[in-house]
Amino acid sequence: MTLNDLQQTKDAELAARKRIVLRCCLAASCSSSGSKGVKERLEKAVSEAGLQGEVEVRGVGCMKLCCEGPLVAADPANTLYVKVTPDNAAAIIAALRGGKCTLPQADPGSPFFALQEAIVLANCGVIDPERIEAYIAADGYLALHEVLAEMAPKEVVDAIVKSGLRGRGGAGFPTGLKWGTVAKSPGAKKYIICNADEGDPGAFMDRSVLESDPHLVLEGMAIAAYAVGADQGFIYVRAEYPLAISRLQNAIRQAKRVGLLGSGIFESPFNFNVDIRIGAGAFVCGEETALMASVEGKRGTPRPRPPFPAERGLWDCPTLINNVETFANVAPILRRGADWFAGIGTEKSKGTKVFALAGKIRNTGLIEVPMGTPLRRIVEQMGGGAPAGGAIKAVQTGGPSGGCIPAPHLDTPVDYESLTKLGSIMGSGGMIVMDETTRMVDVARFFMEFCMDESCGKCIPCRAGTVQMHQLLEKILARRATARDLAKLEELCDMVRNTSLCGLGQTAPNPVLSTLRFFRNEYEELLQPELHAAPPLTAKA
Amino acid sequence: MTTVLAPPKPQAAVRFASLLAGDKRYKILEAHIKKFQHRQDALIEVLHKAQELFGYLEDDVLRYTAWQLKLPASRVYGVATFYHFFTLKPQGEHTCVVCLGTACYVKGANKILAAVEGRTHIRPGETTPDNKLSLLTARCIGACGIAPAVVYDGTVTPRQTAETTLAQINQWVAP
Amino acid sequence: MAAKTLIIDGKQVSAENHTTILQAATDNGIAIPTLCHLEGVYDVGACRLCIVEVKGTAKLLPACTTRIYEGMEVTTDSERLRKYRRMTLELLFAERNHICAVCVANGHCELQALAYGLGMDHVRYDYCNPAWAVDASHRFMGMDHNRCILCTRCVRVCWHIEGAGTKNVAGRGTKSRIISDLNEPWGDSTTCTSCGKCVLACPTGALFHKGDTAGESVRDRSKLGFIVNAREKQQWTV
Amino acid sequence: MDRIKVATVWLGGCAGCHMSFLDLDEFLIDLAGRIELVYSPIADVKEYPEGVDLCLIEGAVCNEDNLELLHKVRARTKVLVSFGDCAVTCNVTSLRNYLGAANVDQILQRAYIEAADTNPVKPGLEGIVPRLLPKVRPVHDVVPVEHFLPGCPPSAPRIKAFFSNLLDHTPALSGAQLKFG
Repeated sequence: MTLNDLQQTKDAELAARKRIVLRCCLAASCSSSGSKGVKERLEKAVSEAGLQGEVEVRGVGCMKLCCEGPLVAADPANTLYVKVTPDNAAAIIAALRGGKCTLPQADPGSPFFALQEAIVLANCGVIDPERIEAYIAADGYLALHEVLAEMAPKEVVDAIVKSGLRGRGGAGFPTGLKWGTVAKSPGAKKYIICNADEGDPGAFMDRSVLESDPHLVLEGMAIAAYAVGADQGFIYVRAEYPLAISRLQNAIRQAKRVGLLGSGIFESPFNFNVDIRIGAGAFVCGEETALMASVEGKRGTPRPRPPFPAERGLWDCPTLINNVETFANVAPILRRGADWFAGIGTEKSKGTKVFALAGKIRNTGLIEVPMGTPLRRIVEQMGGGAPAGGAIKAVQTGGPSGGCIPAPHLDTPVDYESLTKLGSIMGSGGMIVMDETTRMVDVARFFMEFCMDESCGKCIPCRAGTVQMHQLLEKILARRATARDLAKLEELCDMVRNTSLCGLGQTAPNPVLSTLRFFRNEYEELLQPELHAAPPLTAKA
Repeated sequence: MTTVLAPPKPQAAVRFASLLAGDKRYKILEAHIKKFQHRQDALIEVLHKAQELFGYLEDDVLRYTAWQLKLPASRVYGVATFYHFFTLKPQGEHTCVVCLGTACYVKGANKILAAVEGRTHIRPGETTPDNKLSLLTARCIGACGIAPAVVYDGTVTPRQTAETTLAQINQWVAP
Repeated sequence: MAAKTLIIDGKQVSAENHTTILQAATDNGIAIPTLCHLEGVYDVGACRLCIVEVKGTAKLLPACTTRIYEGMEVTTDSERLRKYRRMTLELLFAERNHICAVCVANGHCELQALAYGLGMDHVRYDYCNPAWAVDASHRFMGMDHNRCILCTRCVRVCWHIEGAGTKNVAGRGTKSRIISDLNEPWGDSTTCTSCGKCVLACPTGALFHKGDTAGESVRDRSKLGFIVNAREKQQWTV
Repeated sequence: MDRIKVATVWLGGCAGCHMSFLDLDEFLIDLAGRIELVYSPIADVKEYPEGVDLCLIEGAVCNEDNLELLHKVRARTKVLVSFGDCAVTCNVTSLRNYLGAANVDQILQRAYIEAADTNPVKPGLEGIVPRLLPKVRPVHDVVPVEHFLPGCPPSAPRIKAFFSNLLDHTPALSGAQLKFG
C-alpha cells in the first residue's frame, strides 16, 4: 500500500457512491430491536422498486439516539426515521420518490444532535464499519501515512503532548506524557494495549466506537506503536461485546490484507500486528495491571504500581495502555493538527468526550460534546430531561468508581477537575440520570454490591472491606442501623480508599461518599435511635 | 513415618488419546490450541473455545487444556473460576440473562429478576431442576440506551418488564 | 552496588540500591508489620499491613514492594497507619472463622501476634461466619479454610520454591479459596510432593501437620529463605 | 473511699472465665477491700441491682434471656467489660452461626436428639428454657462496651493486671497483655 493506492481506493469508493443512501443502524442496541430485518426489507424494497442504481442501503454503526431505535436515515435529505419496523420499508422508499410520509421521525436539528461535536464519532453511524474502503474514503489511514512518511517518533509524541489529550478511560492521565515514558523506556520489545474492557455498568461508548468505526482505533494504535517503538498490539475486548469483537476481527483482517497492518506498512520499515484478546467477565481487568495479567492468560489480579506498565508491563516489557476513545482521538489529532484539537474544550481538558446517556431520561444514547459542556445542557437540552415530566435528582458519572452529582450542581462543566471536585470522576463516560423515585442509599448499595462481586480478592481492604460496607448499607436500608453504624461505614470508606491495592478498591467507596455528601439526609432518615447511649467515658470506675 | 509412594498413574498422553478418539470436539479444541502454538498465555482464548464447544468447562476439558498448554491444573482451574464468563456447570436448555447494569437497575431490572426468581424458584447462576432454564445476571451488556435489557438464549431484547420476561420464560418452563 | 541514603522514622539509614523499604527498615532494626510477606518468595503487596507514608506522596505505599530512592523520607508508624492496620486485622478476623481457642496455631499464629501488637482487642465488624470446609484428605497435612487469610504464601512456595504448582487461588473476591490441582481433595493430588513447605509458610492455622498439637505448631520459616539462598546463591547458611 | 460496686454476669459461655476469676487467689482478698460484689453467678442475688460501677460480662449473647439481661446490665451499669473470648469474639459459641440463622431448630435437633446418648429430648418448654437467637453475637454488637479482656479464659495474672490498671485509672490493656484463645 502506498499513498497513491490509498488515494485510488478513496476515489473509487467515492465514485461508486450512489445518489441516495439509506443508512440503517446495525449497532447492538438497534440490532436487538430488529434492525437487521429492517435492512433486509429495505434492500428488497429498493430492488423491487428498481432503484438499485440510485439507492444504497448501508448498514452503519451507532446512530446515537438508541432509545428510538431501530433508526434509519435517508441522505442527502437528512431524514431520520425512528422506531422503524420491517413493514415500514415500503413507505420509506415511497418517501424517497417524493411521496408523503407519516412515519415517525426525529429532528436531526434537535439539540440532541445539534449540540454534538463529532471527532471520535465522526464516522459513527455514517460509514459501513465492515468495509475498510469506507474508512479510507473518509480520509482514514491518511494520518498513519503522514506519520510514517514525514514524522520522527519523537515528533508524534510531541504532537500528542501539544494536543493536551488526556486518557479517556477515567483517570485523565496526560496521554502524551504516557507515550513519552514508554518511548523512553529501554527495551527491544514493547507492546501496545487497547483497553476495550468497558466494564462500567451504564457505559457503552467504547462498544459503539468499536462497532461503528473499528479502523479508527486500529489507526490510532498503529500511530501510537510507531511513536513508542512497539510492533505488537493487543485489543482487550469484553466477551459481552460479540459484535464489537467480530467487527474488530474483520477490520484487522482487512487492514492486514491491504498492508495497513503487518510488516512494512506504507513501504516503511515499520511493522505492527494486532491481536484480539477476549475478556471473560471481570470488571477488575479494566485496571491496567490486572488487564495485563489477563492478556498473559492469568487470573486478572492487579499488582502494586510502581513499576508502571510504561516501564515494566506485559511480560515485563514497556507497555502502553490506552483506552478505545483515547486511541480514537489520535488519528484526527494528527490529521487536523494538535492546535486544532487543543482549541476545543477547556484549559485543562482538551477535545471532546463521548458519553453514554442512560437512565431516567427522555433521550438515551450516545453523545459527543466538547469538554466543559455544562451537565445541564447535556441532560436537559440534549437528553430532554426526565421522562413524563419528572424532575432530575442526580446524574451518576464514573460508574462504580464515580459519584452522584445532585441537581443543584448541574451547571458544572464536564471536565476532569470539576467532576473530581464534586467527588465524582469523569470515568469512561457512562452517565446515568436518576429522578425523584431513585433512592440514593439504594444506589450506593447497588454499586457496593457491584464492587464486592467484582473485587478480585487479592488485597484485604477491598475483599473484606466491601463486604462489610455492603452489609452496613443493607443494615441501613433495612432500618436496623444506628448512627454508630453510619460512623463505622464512613470510617471504612476512608480506610478502603486509602489502603486498597488498586483503583477498584481505592474508588469503591466513592458512590457512598458522594451520596453521603449530597444526600446525607436520606441516610439519616433510615437510622434508628441508639438503644443505649454510650456513657461518658469519664465515668470510669 | 514411612512414605508410601502413590500408585503409578496412567500416562496423560494415553489417557487423553482415548478422549480424543471418543469425542471430536476435542479434535477441534486441539486444532485451536495448535493455532495458538500451545502458548501458555492463550489459556483464556482456549477456555473460550472450549466453553463454546462443550457448553461448559467440565473437569476433563480443563485437564486436557492443562496438559496441552503444559500448565499446572491448579492454574487452569484458578483462571476458569476467576472469570464470570466461564461456567463449570452445565447450562439448561435455555438461558435468561438479566442485565443488572446501572441503567437497567434504575429502570427496574431488579423487579424483573425478582419475578423470574419467584416464577422459577432458582437464583442467578442456577438451573431449574428439569434442566430447562438457567438464570444468569450480567454486570452490564452495554445496552443501556434500551434499558432494561434481558438476553434470551443469546438474543438481546430491549425494554423488558417483569410481564414480558415472564411471558418469555413461561414458554420454556413447565407451569 | 550503589548505596542510597534515606530517612526512616526520623532515622538516617543507608541501603543498597533497588532495596525495598521493608528490607531497608528490617536491616536497620525498624519493624514493620507484615502478613503476606515471606522471606524466600516474591512479594505481592496484598495484605496492606506494611503500608507506610512516604513524604511527597499522597498515597500510602506497601513497604514490601516499594523501592527506596535517594532522600526518601518514610514514616512506618503513625496513629493513622496503626488505625488502618488495626482495621485490616478486624476485617480479616470478621471474614472467616478464626476461633483461637480451638485453633491448632493458637500461640504460634502471626495473625494473633499482629492483633496483640496493634492492640486489636475486639472486632467491630459483623462476623461473616461463612461455612468453609476442612480438607483432611492428605495423609500428613490438612487445610482448614476457616483459618485461611488468602495471603497466598502457600501458593508462592509451592510454585516458586518447590516448583510443583499444586496450589493456587480459585474463585474471586471473598469467595476466593486455596485449591489443590483441579479443586480436588489434597490427598488425591497428582502433583503434590508432600514437601510440607506450604505448612511451613502458613501464618495461621489454615495449613497444619496432622496430629500436631497447638504446642507443636512452631514453624521455622527461616528454612524457606535458607533453601532459596542455597539454590540461587549456592550458599548454605544455617 | 467507698468500695466500687462490681457485678459479674454469665451469658452464653462455659463459666471458665469465672473459674479463672476465682484463680485470682489471694488477690481476691485485696480486691475485696476495694470492691463490693453486688451481683454474680457466684453470689446468690436474684435481681441485677441499679447503680453498678463495673460489670464483667462472660459469654456471648445466645438466647433471649442473655439479651434481656444484657440490656438491663447496660442500663444499670457505668462501665462494662467484655470478659473472655466468648463475650469479645463469640468464640466457640459462634460455631453454630455458620449453619445459618434459619437452622436454630436443627441445631437443637442435632445437639439434643441426634447426639444424645440417652433420653433424647429437645428442651422446648416455653417460659422455662429461653429461646435461642438466630445468630450468636458478641456483647459489643448489642450494647456499647467500654473495655475488652479477651482470653479463653483470660488468665488470672491478666485479670489481676486488668483490675490493677482499672482501679489505678490506667484502663486499657497494652498489646503485651492481650491474648485470644
